[in-house]
Amino acid sequence: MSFVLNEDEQMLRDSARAFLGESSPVTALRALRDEKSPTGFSADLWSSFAEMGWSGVLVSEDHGGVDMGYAAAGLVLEEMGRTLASSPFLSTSVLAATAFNLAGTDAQKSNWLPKIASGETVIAVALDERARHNPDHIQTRAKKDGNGFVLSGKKRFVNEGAGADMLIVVARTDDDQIGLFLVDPKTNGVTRTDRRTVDSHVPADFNFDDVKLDGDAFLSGADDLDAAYRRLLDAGRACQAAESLGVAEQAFDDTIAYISEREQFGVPISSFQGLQHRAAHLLGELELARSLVRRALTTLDTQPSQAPLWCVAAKAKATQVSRLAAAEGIQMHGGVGMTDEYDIGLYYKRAQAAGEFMGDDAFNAGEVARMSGY
Amino acid sequence: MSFVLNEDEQMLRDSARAFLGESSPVTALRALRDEKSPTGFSADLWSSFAEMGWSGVLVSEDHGGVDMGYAAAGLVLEEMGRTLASSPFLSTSVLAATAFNLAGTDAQKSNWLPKIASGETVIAVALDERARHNPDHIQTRAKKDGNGFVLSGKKRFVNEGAGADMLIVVARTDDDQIGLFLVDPKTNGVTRTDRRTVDSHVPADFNFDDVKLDGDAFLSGADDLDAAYRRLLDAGRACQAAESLGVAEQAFDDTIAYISEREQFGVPISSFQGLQHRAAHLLGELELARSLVRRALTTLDTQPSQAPLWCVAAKAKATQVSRLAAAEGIQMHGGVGMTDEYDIGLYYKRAQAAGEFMGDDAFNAGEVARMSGY
Amino acid sequence: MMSLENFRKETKDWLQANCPESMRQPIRSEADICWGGRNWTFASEDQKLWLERMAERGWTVPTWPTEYGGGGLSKDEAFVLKEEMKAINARSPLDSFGIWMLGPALLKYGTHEQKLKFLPPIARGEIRWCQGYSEPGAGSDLVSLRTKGVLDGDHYTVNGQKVWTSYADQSDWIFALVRTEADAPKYNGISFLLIDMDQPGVTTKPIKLISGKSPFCETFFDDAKALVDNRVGNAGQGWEIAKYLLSHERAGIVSEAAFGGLNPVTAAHQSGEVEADGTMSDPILRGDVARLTIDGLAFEATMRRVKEEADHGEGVGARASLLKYMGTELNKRRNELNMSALGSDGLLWEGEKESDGDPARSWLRSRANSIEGGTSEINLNIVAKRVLNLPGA
Amino acid sequence: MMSLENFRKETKDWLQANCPESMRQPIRSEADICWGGRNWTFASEDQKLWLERMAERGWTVPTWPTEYGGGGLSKDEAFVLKEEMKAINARSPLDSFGIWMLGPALLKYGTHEQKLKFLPPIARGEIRWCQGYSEPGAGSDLVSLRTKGVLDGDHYTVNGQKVWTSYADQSDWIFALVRTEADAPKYNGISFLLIDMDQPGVTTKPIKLISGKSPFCETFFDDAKALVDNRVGNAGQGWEIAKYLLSHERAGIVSEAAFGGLNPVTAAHQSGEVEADGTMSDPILRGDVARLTIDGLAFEATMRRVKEEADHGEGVGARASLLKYMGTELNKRRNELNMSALGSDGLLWEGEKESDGDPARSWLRSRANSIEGGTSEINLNIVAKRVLNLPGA
Repeated sequence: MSFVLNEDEQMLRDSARAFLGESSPVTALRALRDEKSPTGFSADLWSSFAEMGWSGVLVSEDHGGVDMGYAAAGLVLEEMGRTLASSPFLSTSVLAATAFNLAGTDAQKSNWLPKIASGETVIAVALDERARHNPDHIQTRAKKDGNGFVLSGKKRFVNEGAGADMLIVVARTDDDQIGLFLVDPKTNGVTRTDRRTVDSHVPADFNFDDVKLDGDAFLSGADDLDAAYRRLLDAGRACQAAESLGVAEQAFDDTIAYISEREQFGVPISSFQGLQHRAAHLLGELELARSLVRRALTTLDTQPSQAPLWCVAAKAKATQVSRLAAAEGIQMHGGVGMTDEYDIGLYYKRAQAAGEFMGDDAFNAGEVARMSGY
Repeated sequence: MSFVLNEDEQMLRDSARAFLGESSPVTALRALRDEKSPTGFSADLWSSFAEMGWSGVLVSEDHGGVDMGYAAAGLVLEEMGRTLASSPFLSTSVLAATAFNLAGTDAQKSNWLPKIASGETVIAVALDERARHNPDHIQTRAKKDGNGFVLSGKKRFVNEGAGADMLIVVARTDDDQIGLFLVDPKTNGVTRTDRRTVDSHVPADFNFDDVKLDGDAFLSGADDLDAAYRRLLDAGRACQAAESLGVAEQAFDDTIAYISEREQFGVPISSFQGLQHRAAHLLGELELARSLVRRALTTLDTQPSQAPLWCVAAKAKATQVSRLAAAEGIQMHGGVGMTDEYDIGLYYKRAQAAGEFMGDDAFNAGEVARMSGY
Repeated sequence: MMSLENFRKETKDWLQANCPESMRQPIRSEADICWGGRNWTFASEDQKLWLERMAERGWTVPTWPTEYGGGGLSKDEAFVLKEEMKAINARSPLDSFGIWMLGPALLKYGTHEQKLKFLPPIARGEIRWCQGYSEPGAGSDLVSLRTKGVLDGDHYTVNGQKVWTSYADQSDWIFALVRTEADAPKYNGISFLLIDMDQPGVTTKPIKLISGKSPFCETFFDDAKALVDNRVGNAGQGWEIAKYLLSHERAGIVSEAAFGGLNPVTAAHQSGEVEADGTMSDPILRGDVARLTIDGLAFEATMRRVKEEADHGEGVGARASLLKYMGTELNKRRNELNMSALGSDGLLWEGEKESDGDPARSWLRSRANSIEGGTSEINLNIVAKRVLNLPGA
Repeated sequence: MMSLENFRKETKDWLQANCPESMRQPIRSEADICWGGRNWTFASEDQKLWLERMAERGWTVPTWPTEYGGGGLSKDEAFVLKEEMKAINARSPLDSFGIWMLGPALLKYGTHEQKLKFLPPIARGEIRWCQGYSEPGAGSDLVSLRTKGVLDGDHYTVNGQKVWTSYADQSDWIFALVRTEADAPKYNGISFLLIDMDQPGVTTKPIKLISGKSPFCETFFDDAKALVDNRVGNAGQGWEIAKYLLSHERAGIVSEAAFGGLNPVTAAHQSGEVEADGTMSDPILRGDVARLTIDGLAFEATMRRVKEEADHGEGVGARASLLKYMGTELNKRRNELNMSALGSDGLLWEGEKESDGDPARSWLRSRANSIEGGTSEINLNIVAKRVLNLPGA
């Protein structure tokens, strides 16, 4: 485990920064919003993720990927956070790829992982059933039915739900265990309700009303499905934290740039000690978040059994710091920070939504306490 | 209920400030500490509380008191907090007097209330059995035994325990209800262990080992003993909060005075915006604490049924603010704030101890949530 | 004079008889507020009726003198009226910057003629006012105002630009700070002018905010005319009047901020994040909410205390800055915790119902509380200097 | 050169064979620390033996060159040694300001002769050093130093007063900042002098702290003599050397602050404030502790990251100020939560056992973390200016 980026990672980060800055600057999100994009992301951008080799970041070379691991995925997400790039990368290339890697059968892997790597599919993972993230609260049922299953239940705010051609649904099997099921959202009995959120993404609610699934819809390749589910959550948290970190970093950079220019009483407002101390403190918080995110991601890659605590801690910290950075950013921008014209408000919105996904700081702090035994 | 002091209250506050500033300045606490006073308070000062008419602040005129109520008691405690005056006023004149008022028989009232008013007794209320305040955790037992009782159990950190000539012990009776019992600490079976605390007070631990009590040791004058117990806790919290408020106020005043004098880089450090913003914020916190404390005290006097929420809120806030004010005070004093020579460290110590008694901010925040139904 | 008890009884009866049922519902959104003005369209007959009935008694502005359209009530009576309105959930019949800001300024600094001319239409909701203080590059720092008024016979010719003029696009008149004394130093060259917006030289342009639709505009003066008779106070006295009004504005923002709208416990119930016994499901969030409740109670008590002290003659003065700071920070915290308690439900921006997205909009809107009417930083500076008497840097 | 794996194995074996059992216990108090010096009395035979064995290998100062008494280890080897010592809970054989501060200064700024003269006695624990920077009225603001050294042949005659000289009453020599160039402006007139304290012109007086017994003293120079040969660097270069050292001190305070001692979970177990399943009894305190744990993990990871980055050639520089600030604030929070978790047990000051009152003393001591070695405020200023490049006021 190394905090310092190796050469491959450095190249990846540089190319992600250059490419996203060019192809998906904040104006791209504004355009998706203003044209009321039905999916909340650009299909073109998603194709180019494949061309850049990012879509298959967690896919083995056998299946057409580059197999660079979570640390690399986190670097892409961090840069996405910086430009607020909207893309099904987290849901498809991280969550779905992780689900297949951990729980897919050989056939499922051979079928789906290449499609993920090539960017020809968008997969959403349908997880939460309550308003606040709660991975133990799964009431969706997959009842055995001949060789297949019948799926019933509801899922809320499934990220990329509006644009997904395939879902992976977390449900309980007859023995009350967690199972992951592939569900085509166009199957009979699936109802989708799109949700336009404050950050201009389009997650969706799903109702599953006695949806008939074939036997091979079940991701049955794991010895311990519950462990696979927990690992999927860990990976999702660390990677979502990486995006939040990017949001925090750019919100901070924008703010420092703004206060360095804006004058009041004849001097730049960045010369006021009140703001300087808060900016310096914020930098400290950013450093902490940065370290935790990196630590969580590299631990997932190298010592996955040690990862859970680092992942929940990273998610908690990145959520808190990204919200703080953007909130302080608006305050330090003053009046213009409230206008849609400046980007800082968009960072504040994304910090909120990204923070919510897979548990906010309060939820994950509770997990830290639980895992630490107190 | 009025936030503005009436004339009597104003006179009381002015005389308390003048008298304590004269008779019990911070040097008095230092003297008690350095001479290792066995009780942690001065008997002379306690006598003069009676002469000033304060000891009987909650005692009816029939019993020789002045019956001015909790708001008045709070004013005395606030001034005590300002000079760190150590006195058994809270334990005797507030807690014990409240216990008799609420739960004493006529005979007990006639016997004890005049002694409280005249300052000829020191009474300690033995409440907590755990390290953190928890009024539901009472395992001390008072078993019926003929006409009397047999008391068994342990109490921890009983305030003024080292100097008390009489204890009021909270215990469970045979029907598992809360009862209050008068116990002479010199009775057979009572073991006392004095504790010298960080704030130079001397509470004591007590062991009760089959202590035989007469029937009239039981404070049996209340219809609802549990309600009386809860009211006693409310009153204790609001009054302890008043002392913490005084601690916070003087810590703040000392600090503002210090930073206005101390120079760095050729200017008073109070001219630095970083300190100014923190000082202004602290003033805001003090204002909030001040309002809650006053509100809790006046509500106890005029609408006791509405008081519980205000009392726990006041205790939580006064604890938090007094600790913050003293901590910020040390920081703003810089190096000298760490020396015993300056008073600010003594305020920090007292804020901690006073904050702990009858529940700190975390405990009382929990009570706020519980009482508010969430 | 009637005793307070009698006054309370009569008021209760009158409200019971005269407040339409539909005006006894909580304000759910912007659209339920009655702002009045030349172009006002009432949301309902009841809204119109309620305004007329209240205005007739002068109770849209209960403490203003009756000769200027007010109710002539004492502070105590006005408090009773407020309590009795609250008791039946009666809506405010009229909200306006004329009532909150211009009124107090005119009552203190205006001539008798100005009062007679401008106050009654405010009280009756006939003229809607907006405020023109901030300019691009001059928010907290009003000293660098650049909008200029040149004296030209009986009027000033005004040129320049204002920002953050709330509802300027729907307002009839604007009260504005204008630099009229080119040679006077800093604060001394600014006058307080009343300008009719129904003239070709005044145009407005709405500002889009992060919370969506916005009441705020940019307002442009291009050879606009303002009569000298419509200058409040002396030439160059504008900054003094503005300071006086800012403390009124602060108090207004504070009471709105602290008490209105959703709270996290209700939010948790709405999103289903509570246990069967009503306990919030997330224990750590519950702790954060408990600390908010404590500060909310403390703030409520503080507002009450300050009011009582003011009634006893202790001026609020620079403490208004402290209250504004504390109240708005509290409101931001409340909105953040609302969002947390709502979970993903809180993220909704647009949906089938018009109210979908209200919590998010309120949350975003709350960020402005600590910027408008003097930023938190400015207020902390004021407290440090004028309450704590700390020296300048 | 040995491979790291071989080095690890040999080190492990050597430690196993040579570290006395009693030196494998956690440090419980000040009294367990070995400081060395002319007047040092070892707490035990084992303490003496352990120091001698380690000093013989140069492992009291593993990365110093062997010719100056060090171990000559690479950074990686030193890290392995640290890990292996930690694995068996081995105590540090010697702690000293000579190791932490003077050593690095001499290694960078000293002459070969100075290094040969002063470094080996430090490594062997024979000479104990203290630091003389702060003066009354000149803490964070060293520019206003008044202690004066006048050149007089081969020596300086020094007059003045220092405060916060840790353990000055037990130290043999002091390294001090002294104004030697009366005419030079501000920072340029200060020199870095090494002064033998065993002379009549140097006296010390302990300072009593709020946490009780204190390592700190006031130190008085009354015509004290310092050889010119014992000036480190050039005349007037003192401030540069001090700045270099302050960053070392900051790193030292940080690692001590962040990792040592009691934590709130252990504290809750000690005071019995846990449920049968180990959950902390107070849910709101538990939430506060969870957030501390997160920041503790984050800080630990950050220290590791900074170390790795330093190994890759990215200088720590002014970021040391940020780490110092974050680490010490964290340590204060930890101590506050320790006290809360201990409840009334934490309030104990003196009792039967010598360790009674340790948590309270540690809690009080922690308040100094954000004052000594540069206050939090100074560090935030440094970060704002030198890391974020924000302009001066």
